[in-house]
Amino acid sequence: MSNELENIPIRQELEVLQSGQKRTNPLANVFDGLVKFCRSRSMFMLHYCTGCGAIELPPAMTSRFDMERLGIQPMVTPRQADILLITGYVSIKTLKRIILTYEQMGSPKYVIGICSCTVNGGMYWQSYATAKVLRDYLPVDVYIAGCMPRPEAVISGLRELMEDISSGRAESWKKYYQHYDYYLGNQQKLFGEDWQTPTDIIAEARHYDLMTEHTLGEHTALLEKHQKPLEALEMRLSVKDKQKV
Amino acid sequence: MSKELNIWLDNLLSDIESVQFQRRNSRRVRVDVGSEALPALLELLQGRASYVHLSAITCVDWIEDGQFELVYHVWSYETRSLVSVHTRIPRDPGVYLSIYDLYQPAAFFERDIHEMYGLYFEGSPDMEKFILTEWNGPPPMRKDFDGEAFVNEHFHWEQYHPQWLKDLEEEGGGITVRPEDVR
Amino acid sequence: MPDIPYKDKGSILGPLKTLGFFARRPVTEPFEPRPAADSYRGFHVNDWEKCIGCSTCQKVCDNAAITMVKIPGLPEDPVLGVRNERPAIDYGRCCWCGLCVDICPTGSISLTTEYVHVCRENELDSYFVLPDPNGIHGKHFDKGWDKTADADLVDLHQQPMGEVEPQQRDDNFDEIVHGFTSQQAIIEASRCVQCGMCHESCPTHMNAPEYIRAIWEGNAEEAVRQIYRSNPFSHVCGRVCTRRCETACSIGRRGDPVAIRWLKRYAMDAVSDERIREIAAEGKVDYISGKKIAIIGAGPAGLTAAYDLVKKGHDVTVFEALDKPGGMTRYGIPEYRLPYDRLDADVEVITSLGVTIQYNTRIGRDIGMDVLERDYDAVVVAIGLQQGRSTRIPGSDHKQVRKAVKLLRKITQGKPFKVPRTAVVIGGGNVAMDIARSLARLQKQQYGEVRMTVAALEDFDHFLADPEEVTEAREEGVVILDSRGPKQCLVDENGKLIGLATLGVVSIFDQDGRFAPRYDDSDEQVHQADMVIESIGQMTDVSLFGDELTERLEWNRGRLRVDENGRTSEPWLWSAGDMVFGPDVVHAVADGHRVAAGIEEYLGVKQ
Amino acid sequence: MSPGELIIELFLMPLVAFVVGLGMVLMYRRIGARIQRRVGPPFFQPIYDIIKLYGKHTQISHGLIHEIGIIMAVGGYVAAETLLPVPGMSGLADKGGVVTLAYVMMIPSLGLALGVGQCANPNGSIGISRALTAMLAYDIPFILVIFGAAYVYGTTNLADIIAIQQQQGPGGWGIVQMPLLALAALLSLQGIMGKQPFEIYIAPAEIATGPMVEMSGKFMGGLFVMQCFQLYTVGVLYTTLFLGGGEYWLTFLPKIFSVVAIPMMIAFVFPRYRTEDVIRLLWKWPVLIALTGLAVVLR
Amino acid sequence: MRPENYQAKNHPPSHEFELNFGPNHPGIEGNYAFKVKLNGDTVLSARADGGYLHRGFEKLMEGRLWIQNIALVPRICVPDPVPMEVCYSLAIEELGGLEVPERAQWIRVMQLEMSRLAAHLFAFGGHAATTGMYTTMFWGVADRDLILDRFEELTGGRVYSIYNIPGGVRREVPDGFLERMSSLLDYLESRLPDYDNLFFRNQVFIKRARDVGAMTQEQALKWGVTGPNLRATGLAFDVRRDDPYLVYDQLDFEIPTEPGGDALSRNLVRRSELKQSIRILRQVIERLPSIRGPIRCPIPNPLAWNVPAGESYTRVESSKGELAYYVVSTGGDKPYRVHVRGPSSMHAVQVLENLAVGSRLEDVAQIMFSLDACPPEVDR
Repeated sequence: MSNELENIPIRQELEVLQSGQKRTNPLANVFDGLVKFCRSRSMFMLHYCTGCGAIELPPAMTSRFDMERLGIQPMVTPRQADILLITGYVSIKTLKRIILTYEQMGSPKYVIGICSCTVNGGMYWQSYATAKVLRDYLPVDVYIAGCMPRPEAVISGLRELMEDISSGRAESWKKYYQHYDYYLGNQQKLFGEDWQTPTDIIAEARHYDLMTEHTLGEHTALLEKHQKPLEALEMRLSVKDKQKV
Repeated sequence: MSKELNIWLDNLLSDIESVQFQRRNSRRVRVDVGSEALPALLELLQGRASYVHLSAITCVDWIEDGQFELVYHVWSYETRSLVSVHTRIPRDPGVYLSIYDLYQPAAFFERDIHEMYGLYFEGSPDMEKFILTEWNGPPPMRKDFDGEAFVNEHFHWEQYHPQWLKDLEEEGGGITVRPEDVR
Repeated sequence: MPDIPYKDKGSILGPLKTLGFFARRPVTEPFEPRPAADSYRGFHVNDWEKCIGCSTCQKVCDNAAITMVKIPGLPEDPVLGVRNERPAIDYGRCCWCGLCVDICPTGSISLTTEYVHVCRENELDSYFVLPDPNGIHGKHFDKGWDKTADADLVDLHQQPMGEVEPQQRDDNFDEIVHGFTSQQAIIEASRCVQCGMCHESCPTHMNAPEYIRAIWEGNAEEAVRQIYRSNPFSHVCGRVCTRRCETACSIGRRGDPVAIRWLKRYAMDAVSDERIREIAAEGKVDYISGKKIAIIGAGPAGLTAAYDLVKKGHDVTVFEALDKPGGMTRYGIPEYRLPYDRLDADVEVITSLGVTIQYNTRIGRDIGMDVLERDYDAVVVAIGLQQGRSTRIPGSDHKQVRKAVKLLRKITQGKPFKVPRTAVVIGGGNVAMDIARSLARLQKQQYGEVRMTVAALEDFDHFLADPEEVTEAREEGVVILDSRGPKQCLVDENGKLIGLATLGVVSIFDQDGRFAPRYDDSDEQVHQADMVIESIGQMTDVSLFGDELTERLEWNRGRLRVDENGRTSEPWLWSAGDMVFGPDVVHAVADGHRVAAGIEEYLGVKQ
Repeated sequence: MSPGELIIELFLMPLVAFVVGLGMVLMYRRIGARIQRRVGPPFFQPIYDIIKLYGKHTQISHGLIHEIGIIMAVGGYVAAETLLPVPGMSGLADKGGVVTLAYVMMIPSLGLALGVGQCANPNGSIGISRALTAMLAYDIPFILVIFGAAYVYGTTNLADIIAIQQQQGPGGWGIVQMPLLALAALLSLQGIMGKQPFEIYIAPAEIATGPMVEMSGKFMGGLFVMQCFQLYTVGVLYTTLFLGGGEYWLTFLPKIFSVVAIPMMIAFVFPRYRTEDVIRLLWKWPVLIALTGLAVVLR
Repeated sequence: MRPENYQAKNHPPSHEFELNFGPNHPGIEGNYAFKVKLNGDTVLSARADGGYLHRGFEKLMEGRLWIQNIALVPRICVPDPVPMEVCYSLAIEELGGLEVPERAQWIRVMQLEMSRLAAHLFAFGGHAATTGMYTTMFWGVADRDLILDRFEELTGGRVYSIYNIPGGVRREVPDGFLERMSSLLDYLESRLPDYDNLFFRNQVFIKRARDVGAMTQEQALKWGVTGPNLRATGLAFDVRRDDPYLVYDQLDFEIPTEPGGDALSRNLVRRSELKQSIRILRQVIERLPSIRGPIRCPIPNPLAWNVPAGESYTRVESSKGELAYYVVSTGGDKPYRVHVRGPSSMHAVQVLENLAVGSRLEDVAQIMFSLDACPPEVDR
């Protein structure tokens, strides 16, 4: 953890900034509507148990509550997934992987914060090992309350998300690009200033025309300063015979 | 069964000095032993008395005494009893001998104690971090590490300000006692 | 145990049997959330009528999820132990363990069967909820996890207090109550949930939660230290306090309150008198201010003021008309309730700090007020209520119609008087009980039998005396009659008092709440008596002021008018204790502190 | 057939195949749901998935070869559809033949191999090597079956094969004529479709869906489309060879759906074999059956 | 858009390469990581990496009151939380000298066995899923859910029941609960043949799981294996019988063993234990109505409860193996030290690493699931 942590930022409400242009072609609007509808009806969920709330996902997925009725399927890699369920507390070690995973998911992507722990630390608020307020690090679309929420609550949350997607409200993934500096800053505060991920968010923001004045800032400058040729995330695993004396 | 237990414990006492034992019930025995005699005692327990299963190694930080207490819980499948061997070692420099050559499960426990307490075990096969690989702070389970203070220093909390609270504040009410205040 | 035939080599086609499920109905539940089980732990509701804002839920919450919020408009009454605060719950912390429900002293908080709450990122404020009876979304859901007797974590029963059996106690003045053993005290102290209601309701705001905690921790000295922060009459208060705290105690909402008085007594008894003196002396300034203060009356109010002022380095002299200190605590309270050596111990603490008490010095007779005004920087009058009120019924001027206060004083002083064979006490307060029980003891000693009657105006539902006093008095053979209004004292032709006639009470107060008893004339009883004792209240004797000062002072319905600091209209004169505020020890102590603080402020200004 | 008609057919046949394939995907998921005692996805779920995947904002490409690989994978099947005669349309069936079809059906796997190789994900590489090994395994019995069928019908032309069977009525269907070969074909069908127990190459629990591991957006959508085509192709091929092909859509559709339903049902009640077990099994039983069948027909 | 700004690594010309399992991987139980070095399909070396679920439980518990920790402990093992509560409560009861009423002991046994049933259904469901047999998982989890319904009814919580507190249990058994439990047991029993047909007698599965991750009894003892995994090597050891707690010594049950020591045997042991748990539950249902009395002994006010100084080591047989709590009290209102010996701390690290070496890539996930290793127990 870096020493810069003294100036913890006061949380600001981040807004999705809409680009001014509106599509005028009615056909395009119909097409957009169709895509949105299909997005809402076909959500691939990343199969990642980040915390204990994940124990209620198997019931929600399987026969008793059958998420597939809503078109939700588990997917095993971030590339294929649309929704990321943060099921409960995130230890700092896991949070790094969650951010990697999130950045690798193809947008539009949605994050669901399940359980108390994703909101305000939950019952592990005293723990040195868990991150407390998830939305500092990632934009979250929907929160589901509970410790842990029952499968029915999870499904209610997912249906809420479906409504948001089809009505075009669930756009917080854009925030990650538009306010990247803020999120990166919080990540750097937790992980140290040399924190970096393989995904080049700034380039993606440029590519998808999501750059705003909040995308770049002091934290991204820090990122560029520390940027080094990327390899796969180091797992700090050495072969067993290499022992410390 | 407990009779046999008596016999070998008596034998044991003759072998090692500085052993105190205390029977709590028919299946639990507490043995206190000096740190230098512990490996020998465990070897005897394993070799002579069939205590082949190392259930756990616990470390307790007695910071006021400047000591770590190590408790080795060994179980015998034959006599169906559990012996807890207690020993104390100085907190500083915090180095002790591994019992990996006697009990292989010790590897995990010793590794765990090493990262949680910073107590180094000589001869343990693997003293690398396992859980706290991405943690730079002090060994967190030590009593002198104040987890709550650390959290308050490094994290901030959700600042709720819902409408009902705003209304109450207008009327002169509002938050009086925060949970942090009563801890 | 091959109880299952899975080991025999099944056919490769065996699993195809499963295809039969194709024809079966799915087990899938419908989308709508099912109703949860009867004791489900869902979102909170809180019955605001029952909730007293004691914040016990906040203390038991392991997740620091509960915040107390002040809600203007809700009742707030420290005396009744009600705060206008209610718990608000952070669902970003809560883990729905239900400990708050199990420990709630009032049983107001409970969990419902509602469990779905979904919100978006910008609506996250909805995670911070002030539970009211309507639930998080205002929809009705059945209660889930609720208080049950099994789950209750509050210990509703006090530790039993050992007492001397009635047969052993009814003929002597030995102390009745044994006091807690240390183990009992720790268990009793552990019942406390540290809500602080007692602190707020106590007239002198004793740090009861702190000293109870200290007792629970086994640290009686710390308890004494906490006690002496606000009450130098702790031996006394540990025995005869009116216990406003226990009325307010949140545990008492559904069960017995914590025995705060007995705990205080335990702490005081557990520490030696020398050590108490040392503890009490802590915080005394090490300089002498040079200010002189006179206090008239060595009762609790006066001595408390003396204690506070002497600790500030002032030179304090207390003038006492009688030959022993304590005032009403000595002369009004029988020894079986408050042994004199304990009272002496309390006074000794104060005198050991440097307070001088001049006994047998009656102001107005031995020394004039003008002398005090001249010689001292400030004067406190704390003379209490030393005269009994009279019923003024016909025959009450008979010499065998006595005042309870005077009679009690006589008993204490050991002055001889003829113990009546039969006696009737008029009144239903604690003083009535005191005199009745004292006389009963004397009767037992002298005649071997008790013939005491108490005729109280109030009925038993509104009785003024403590219930245990009533019970104990009955155990000792005192007959207590309720709803009896005195009509007249009957005197025979020889001028000898033969009894008291009483009437049944219809009502005590009129519509405006003024004292105006109405009697049922048809319901008349005559109680035989050699002596009738009036115990219907006391008043003060203000003759010490002298005419000139009495003229100068401002009065309010016969009482001295004082400001919020207890200062009279004369800048150098303060008044404290029963003579300005209602009659009990702890109020007097509180008053003493108040006056001392006022004097301290005044002296500071004067400098 | 005029060139114009041909072009329309060439356009229509893959389209029909796609639509029918979507139905098959739905059927697959519904069968699974039913056996697993649940309701299953809504009717239009397969098309929702595909539209969603094509509608993703982020389209991550791992390079030209990656894209070509997916185009090959889908294109291979599109080409295969034009070689498969269906009621009313025969497309290129006259010109091609069952052997060409067998070759064309390998293209998707190879294309996938190319594309996945570009992704540089070890899971993908392992997956694709497993897929190619599995292809080796199921292609042996499959080729034997094709060989036998061609021998029996005396032609490799699919249109002719259909004609021959339809002339003789249900008694002349391949399944009656050469039941052993039909059985062997059914077993290798399981392999071609890549369903349990021959599903090791995607094995999520081991290699995180293998070839699909780096696929996202339209590439994943391509694979979903490919799956539709694949199911359709194997269904139609089997129907053509052994079930008398299609006379009318009304009889043809039930036939192809029931053909693919069999492997689908089996898929949900078996775990997956290891790669070497796949080879051992597919080279043992289907090949033995196919050889026996071959011996019978050759006799 | 190109993916990441990474350069494809040039691997040295070798058959050896490294592959990460997890933390985000369906072949991993929970959130755990595992790195294997492969030569072709064979695992050369394996290395577990934990800590993704680390919350510092033992530290947290030192900062909370004795009773507050009952809400915390079930979180240590998510699939099988009840043994955690019971074991922690037993430890405090031993320290505080509390006598648990008999009725509470029987209710605890009931919960423990319910939890074992649920955990085993989950465990072999998960194992089946690693071999591609999703139907078993769908069934297993759905049937487990029926047990969770009963938990909800009994305890007010589906997964984290927080129902045991030191001194007993928190609520009386609801009316009609035992009847409903009994019919659930009938249902589960009737489902067992279905599971046999689908899974345990499935020749493909048997072929897949036989000799996978096999260990001998000597190895198992040397590595500190416990629970069903130890019983699968032929040693009939069960804490419930050999170090009895609660009222297990009054119950009639058997300890199933299997000789193989491989993934198949471990699953078969679990399958047999289902039967035994049902048997125990039937006995409890029969006996419980006749055992009357309180369900909790009086405990002090939780806010001011000083547990007498001392230490206790209590063991419970969880569905994963030997679970133990070592609790030290210095006479304060909070524990001085709590050490959780999760059964998986052996299985998920050492045993898994040892068994993985020499196995095949496709079996690594199977080994982990067949050991029923539960990462939160390791990370704590």
